Amino acid sequence: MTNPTSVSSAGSWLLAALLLLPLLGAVVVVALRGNDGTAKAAALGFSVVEFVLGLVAWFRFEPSGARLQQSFSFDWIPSFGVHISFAVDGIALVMIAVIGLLVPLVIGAGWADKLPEGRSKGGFFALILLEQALTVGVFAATDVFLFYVLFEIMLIPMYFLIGSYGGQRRQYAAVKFFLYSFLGGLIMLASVIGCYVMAGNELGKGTFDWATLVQVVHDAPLSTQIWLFFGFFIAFAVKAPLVPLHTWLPDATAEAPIGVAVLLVGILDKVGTFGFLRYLLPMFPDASRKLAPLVLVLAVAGIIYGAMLATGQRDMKRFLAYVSIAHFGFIALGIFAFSSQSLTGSVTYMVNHSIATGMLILVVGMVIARGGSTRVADYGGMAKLTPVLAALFLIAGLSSLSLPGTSSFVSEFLVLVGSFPNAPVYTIIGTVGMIFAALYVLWLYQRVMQGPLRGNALVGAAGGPGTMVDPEVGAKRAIGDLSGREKLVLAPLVLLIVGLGIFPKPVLDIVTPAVNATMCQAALVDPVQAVQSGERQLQCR
Amino acid sequence: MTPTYYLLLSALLFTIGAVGVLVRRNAIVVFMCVELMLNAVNLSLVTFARINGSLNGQIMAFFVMVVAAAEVVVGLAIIMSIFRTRRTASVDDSNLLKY
Amino acid sequence: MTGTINLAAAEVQQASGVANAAWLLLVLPAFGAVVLLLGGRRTDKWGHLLGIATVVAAFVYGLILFFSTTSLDAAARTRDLHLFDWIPVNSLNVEFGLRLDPLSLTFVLLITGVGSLIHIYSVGYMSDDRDRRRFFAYLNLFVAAMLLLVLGNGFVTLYFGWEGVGLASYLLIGWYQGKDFAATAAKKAFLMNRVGDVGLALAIFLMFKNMGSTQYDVVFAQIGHQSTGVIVSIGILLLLGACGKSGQFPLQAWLPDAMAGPTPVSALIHAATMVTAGVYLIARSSPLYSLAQAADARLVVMIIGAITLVLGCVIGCAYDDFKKVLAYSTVSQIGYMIVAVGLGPAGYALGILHLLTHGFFKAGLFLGAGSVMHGMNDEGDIRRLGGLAKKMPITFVTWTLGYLALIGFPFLSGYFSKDAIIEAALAEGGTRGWVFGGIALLGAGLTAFYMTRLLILVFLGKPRWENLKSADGRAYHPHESGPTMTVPMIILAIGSVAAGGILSGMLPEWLEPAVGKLQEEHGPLSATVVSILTVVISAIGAGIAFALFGRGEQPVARPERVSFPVRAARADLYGNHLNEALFARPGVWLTRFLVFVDNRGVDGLVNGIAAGLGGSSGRLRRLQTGFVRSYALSMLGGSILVIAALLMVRFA
Amino acid sequence: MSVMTSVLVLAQAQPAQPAKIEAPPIGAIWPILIVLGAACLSVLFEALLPRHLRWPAQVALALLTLAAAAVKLVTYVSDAPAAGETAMFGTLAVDRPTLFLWGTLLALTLGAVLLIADRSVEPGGAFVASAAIRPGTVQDRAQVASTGMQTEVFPLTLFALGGMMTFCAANDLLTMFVALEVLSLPLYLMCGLARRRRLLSQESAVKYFLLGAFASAFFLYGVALLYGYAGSVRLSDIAASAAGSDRSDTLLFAGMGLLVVGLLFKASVGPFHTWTPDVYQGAPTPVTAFMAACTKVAAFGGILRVLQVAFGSTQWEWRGVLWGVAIVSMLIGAVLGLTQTDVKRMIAYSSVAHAGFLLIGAIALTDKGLSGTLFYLLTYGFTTLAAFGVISLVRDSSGEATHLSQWAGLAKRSPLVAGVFTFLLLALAGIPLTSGFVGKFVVFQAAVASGMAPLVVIALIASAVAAFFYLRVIVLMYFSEPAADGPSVTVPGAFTTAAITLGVIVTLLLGVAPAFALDWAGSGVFAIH
Repeated sequence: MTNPTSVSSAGSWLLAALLLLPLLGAVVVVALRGNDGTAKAAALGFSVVEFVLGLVAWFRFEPSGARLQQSFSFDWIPSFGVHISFAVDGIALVMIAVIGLLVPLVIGAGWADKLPEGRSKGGFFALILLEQALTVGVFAATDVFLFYVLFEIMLIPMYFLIGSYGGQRRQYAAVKFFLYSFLGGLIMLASVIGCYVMAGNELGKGTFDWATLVQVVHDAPLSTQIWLFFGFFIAFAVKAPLVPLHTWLPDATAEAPIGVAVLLVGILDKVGTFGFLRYLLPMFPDASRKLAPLVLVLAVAGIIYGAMLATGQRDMKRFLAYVSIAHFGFIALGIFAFSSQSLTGSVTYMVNHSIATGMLILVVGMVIARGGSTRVADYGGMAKLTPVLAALFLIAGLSSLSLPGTSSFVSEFLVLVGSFPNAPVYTIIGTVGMIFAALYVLWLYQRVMQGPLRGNALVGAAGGPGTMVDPEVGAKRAIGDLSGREKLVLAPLVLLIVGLGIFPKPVLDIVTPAVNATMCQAALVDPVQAVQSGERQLQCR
Repeated sequence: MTPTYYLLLSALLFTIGAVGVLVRRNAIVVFMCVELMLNAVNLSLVTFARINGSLNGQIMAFFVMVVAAAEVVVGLAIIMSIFRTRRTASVDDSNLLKY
Repeated sequence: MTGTINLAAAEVQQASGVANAAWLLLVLPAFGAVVLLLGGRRTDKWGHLLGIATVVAAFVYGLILFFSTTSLDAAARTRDLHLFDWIPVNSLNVEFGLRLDPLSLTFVLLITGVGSLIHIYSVGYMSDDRDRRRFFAYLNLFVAAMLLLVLGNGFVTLYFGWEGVGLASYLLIGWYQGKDFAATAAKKAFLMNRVGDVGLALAIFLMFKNMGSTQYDVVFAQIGHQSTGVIVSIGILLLLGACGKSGQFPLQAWLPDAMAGPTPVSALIHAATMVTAGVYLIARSSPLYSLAQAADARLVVMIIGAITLVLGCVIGCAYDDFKKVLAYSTVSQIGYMIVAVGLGPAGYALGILHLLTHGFFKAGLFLGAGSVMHGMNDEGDIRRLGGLAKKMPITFVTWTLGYLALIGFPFLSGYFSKDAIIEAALAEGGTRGWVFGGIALLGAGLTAFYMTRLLILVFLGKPRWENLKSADGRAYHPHESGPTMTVPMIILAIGSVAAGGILSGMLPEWLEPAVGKLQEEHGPLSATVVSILTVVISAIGAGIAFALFGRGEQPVARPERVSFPVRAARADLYGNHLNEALFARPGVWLTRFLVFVDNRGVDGLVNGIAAGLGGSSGRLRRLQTGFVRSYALSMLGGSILVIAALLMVRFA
Repeated sequence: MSVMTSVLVLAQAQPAQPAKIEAPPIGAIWPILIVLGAACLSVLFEALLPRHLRWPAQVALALLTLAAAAVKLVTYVSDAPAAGETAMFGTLAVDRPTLFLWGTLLALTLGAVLLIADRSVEPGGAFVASAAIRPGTVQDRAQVASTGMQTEVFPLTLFALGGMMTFCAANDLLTMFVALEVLSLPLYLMCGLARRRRLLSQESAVKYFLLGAFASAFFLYGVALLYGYAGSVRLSDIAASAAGSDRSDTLLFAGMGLLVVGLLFKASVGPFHTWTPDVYQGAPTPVTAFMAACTKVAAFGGILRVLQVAFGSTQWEWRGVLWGVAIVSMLIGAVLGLTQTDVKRMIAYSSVAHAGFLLIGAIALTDKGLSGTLFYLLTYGFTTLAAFGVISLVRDSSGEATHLSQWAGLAKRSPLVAGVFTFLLLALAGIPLTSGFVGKFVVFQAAVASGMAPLVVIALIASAVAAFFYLRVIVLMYFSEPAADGPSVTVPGAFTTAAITLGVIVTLLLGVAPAFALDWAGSGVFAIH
């Protein structure tokens, strides 16, 4: 079976290209920002090529091969043992692929958005490409120092994306987002330093190499582990976000432009849960086990709390944020329930949440673009005017409530079925969360899409009360259904939602070996062993 | 009479100087209080030289005097310029820079 | 008892021959749905035909499969068709496979058969709707999901279909989405189903935890080795799932509201097929429920069934809405089935038998109701109908046949299936037998009462509609429906008449590989006595109805000054009030409270810290007074502190 | 040349046999000699050259001096003994940290001199034409419009630099005291030389002077007490006595306390920071830049040496107290910075917070702590220098527009300046890929390694709080609409451009590729003789 620390550098050029291409793209797009059209085309071009590269990386990845593949490394700060080293395992790879998928869609979705006065499309897309490069780096970094650096750096483009291109309260939201994450990151820095110092004491020379640190730190005494655990945990819990460290997300999501909200929820936040898997479990196995109940409480609290608050929101974008908080509760539940099923479920949840919630956000953005308001109360009966939009809204919503047949079901099922043996009570509460999920999704769908026409924009478009025209015909003329571009943006997501719902094996095959390796590193054993035969059994070398 | 009394006297003078800096308003007087503190130190230095039986302390006292003199030059120049501007030497009147 | 079951579970063959193409059953209707949904308006012209064609094709294939199976040995009739590994993660392997056995094939025929008829019926019924194509897409989607539900070879594939039919049901209940009540009813149906789904999901988790698999073959092979606690828990959780889908107490409230959908939907989904999925689930899990350790779970099943049975009857007596009366009738008939399958080996086949006959006559009744409403400007208030027998003769005849079948008129379908259940319940023996048998008998009487009331108020008596106008101001011009609607009704009526007699003999034996041998036990009363008793009680019920409603004029307006039982029944026996008071309102309050906590508490804390820092900063900066002497003071103070601390550390 | 003489006299007092005096080896201290010599020459320039020649001559002399000193430094470094050596009879220790600090000071002073010399941003330079002119008078208004400037600022700068270099090399407390005064007195004067807002400038000079003198007295009293304790003011002797002396420890700790207070004052560590905001705000911006960057370097150079060399053996007694001081400083800097409305004042409070961070490194008392603090000083110096350089560019009709509200929407007016300032602010906040992050990292790393993890956590929280006020400026510049009559951004001349570029490049370089500088900073430890 996989050796948790084995590394293969075949195909490292691919990873290097994945990292550098968006960076190059950002530079080119900034250079072209004088002309909106060229800048947009360039941004889209770069992001599409990046996506293709991501696919190539996916297909060149050998699930049964080394844990870390396509690796490359060179010295950065030799006196501190800092390297610039990147590699991917199955978990990182799927996340990088998701980034590659979402960015072109976000660019496509933002194609015709009106930006605040004085801001250029080029700058907007360049920042998005920059953010892409940094997030790819975060997932691929195998040097903890490098990871930290990228973890903090990636706040900056996002800060500007929210602050420069966001809504009314964008300043507040941007600063809140930044400070929250930055504080979390700084606390993590303390732990990073702690690990480094431990390695220095143990090995004679400090190192930041992830695999080495795992070896060094995971035998540390429990009390030390707990302190170090908390440093990382708080950073990741802010990013994920877990209740009660979540309050930046609704503000940030509400104020961010739609595409940025997709990146924020779909990619940036995943770094937190990715960190749980990549750093907390392997490096602090004892502390993870000890503190699992705490995390589980926060996780299920998030599931219920996020869901209830989602139903209580009046603003659609805030609604989306709370929905995500509930979903992140599931991811955290799966990770800290310590079975290979639940862990695999969490990883696929990360992927599927990006796809499903990403789509939901994009769709809501299209609704908002038509109704001109983010308030739920300003909508009603849109399905009559925009049936295609309504259908896609429903698909995204159903995926969000994890209907079987959508990809989210596979992950939610895995999380819950895998969590149940180790954490039955938490799982039961989490399962009850399914009801809430249905409640908030269908509530929003009903308010926005069903019932009679409501809201100033829609009724106004219909010509207002008392006009001779059939109000629906009038409104239909004023508020069009999805354009070809919008359909093109959503189509890949729908395909993936359904495709991975029916046939998730390609993702599972890539993720499971990495999860198994993580389980081995954390010295975790599956609570349910195979009944049919031993071949599916988890074996650590 | 042990040297300790000189040390106590020096401490007392230093304290008087310090308190003077705190309670006096006139910049010149404040500055004189600082000089008093320096000279209190000189007394200590000399006393310690005596106690230690080496000359170093006394030599140092000379250094201090020289430095104090240099300080006076700079200090009076600054106080002078502000006095010319404000027609007062009260340090409390200079509080444009605050918070 | 367990021996035969485990034997059945162990003897799963790999499907071969014609059965290899069983995936067609899923793909055909799904293909139709996808084409119709993606095709958009381009498919308007021929969309309904495609919908019908795919379902009929599935039916034909189902028939071929059925006959190819009957040609096999009884032992070889249980077959698995592995399609692909769906969710394989280490020790968990959720297969995507089909279980082809007598039970699932029976359902395949029911679903595709009734489904085909209702598709055909819908062509006429929905002819005025410009979105008819989409309606067919949804129906196809439903058929596909329902087939997956019954064909899946594991609990997760079943769950897939389970939620899939829920989705189709949601879409179709909310068909008239411009109307708030339809949207709300759809949402309510989905939510209450989700409550049940949680039970099903938890049962699946328990299976994985204890048996390491969720596939039927493994689970049924292992279930005998589990502790009683596990078995009873799984049994009750599965029942919770069944309650949700089948509208059983306490999750019955959504089904009557679901009548907001178009009538063919009510017939297909909310009468004949989907709502009986709970019965299927329990019959499918017969290896579990048949265990001796599962006796408590079976008892709970029966109690739930019995409560629902009575509940449905009682409320059915009070409603004035044509379809809602039928809906509550469905609720109560499913109660019968649940009671039957709760009996264990003595009842699985009977439950399925009643399910099938009910599928025929209830679908027929709904289609009849649809036909009436179609001809009456969608009027559903039976107090505004009356005397329609002459205007709609075919509808009247077919409906009446269905009615007779339902109330158990001798030698029609219901007579065979319902009597058998009552008899089996009585045969349970002891007090339990008397209680459940008694309730079942009482239910038969009530059923006869409310159905007769319906018959009288709709088809007989005076045409009260003559002097009325419908809500949109049109006068009523009742007329018989076209052939696309009447033909299915006729076929279903034939089924209602004959199905019971034909099936009651063959079905138990045919189902044996799936649910075990039907154990006929003899209770305190002989079969003949029970039959006579049932018929008599039903006749009494019908007679009372005639006595009350058959004579004299019926008021068009609903009498408001009525006795408490009627008021309670009209209020759904306060089921909705209970839900409202226990869940909805506290939920709303809790949500508001949490929103407040989140804004003021959690976020307030964050902003409070920020404000606190800012405030203290604003106050502390005042210490920077600008007076040089105060600076000196702070320096002196700091120095004293530092020195004092140093000395304290040194000398303390 | 007072330092030289003092050193000689003191040295004569020490040896038992005065007959053996030889000419002191001066190879190691050429940089100091060059700087101080040039300072004297510069005074002569002031006296002898005609007014119109002074500015070019002074600028050329200052730049040449710095270049020559740097060349001497570099040539010396290449063959300097690794363990360091002492010069001037042991009064100056020229060891690796000293050389690093000298290099840092020379480079920072280069930047400062460029800012001081600039005459394009403010026509005629940032300095008053003649310090004798009274503010508010007709002459004052005339001098604002004139192009002349008080070129005495150049010799003053060089003297201050000489004092700083001596200060960080000083191996005994008397040398240190004299160096302290040599670096301080010119700075007091320079603060009062602003061309505009002269009242504020003079006020800052008075405050700085009075408080500085007050602090010097503390320092000196500490020296006296330590002399009483150890019988010597040489750092190594004090260390030896602390290890085994029969004198009362009261003398040791009281002396140390007073000494340290004097040093902390110079380093603007809270609660001895009170002068910092007022002086930073009031002083001419180039001087503020010089003061913020170089004084901090020199002061912490002294603190490091005193703590490590003289008090290393007693660290368990005093370390806790300095923990407290560091915490107070970080919190004061971070919290009070939140509500500042003046950019320069805000950076002043930032410097108080940074002083707290630096103190953490200084009390780590390990090689890592030493090298980390040295590196931090390097990074902080350049970032601050560049930041004040940028501040000097944003002006309206009445001079520099330092009120934060005037910075709103700056990014629209001048994206480049806003971008550069944003970068510098991020560096001050310690965002990765800037030198500020690497500096914090190495310091905190050393602190954790020497068991100060809780202090590091507090420091990190303080960094997060401080990040808020940096962000606030970024928010203002980027996300706010510019005021209609807001300030304009002056296109800087070559000097200021060069200074800012220097600071920005170093900030970036040390953030991205800090390896070489870290190696320098860690190449050796204090020489203890």
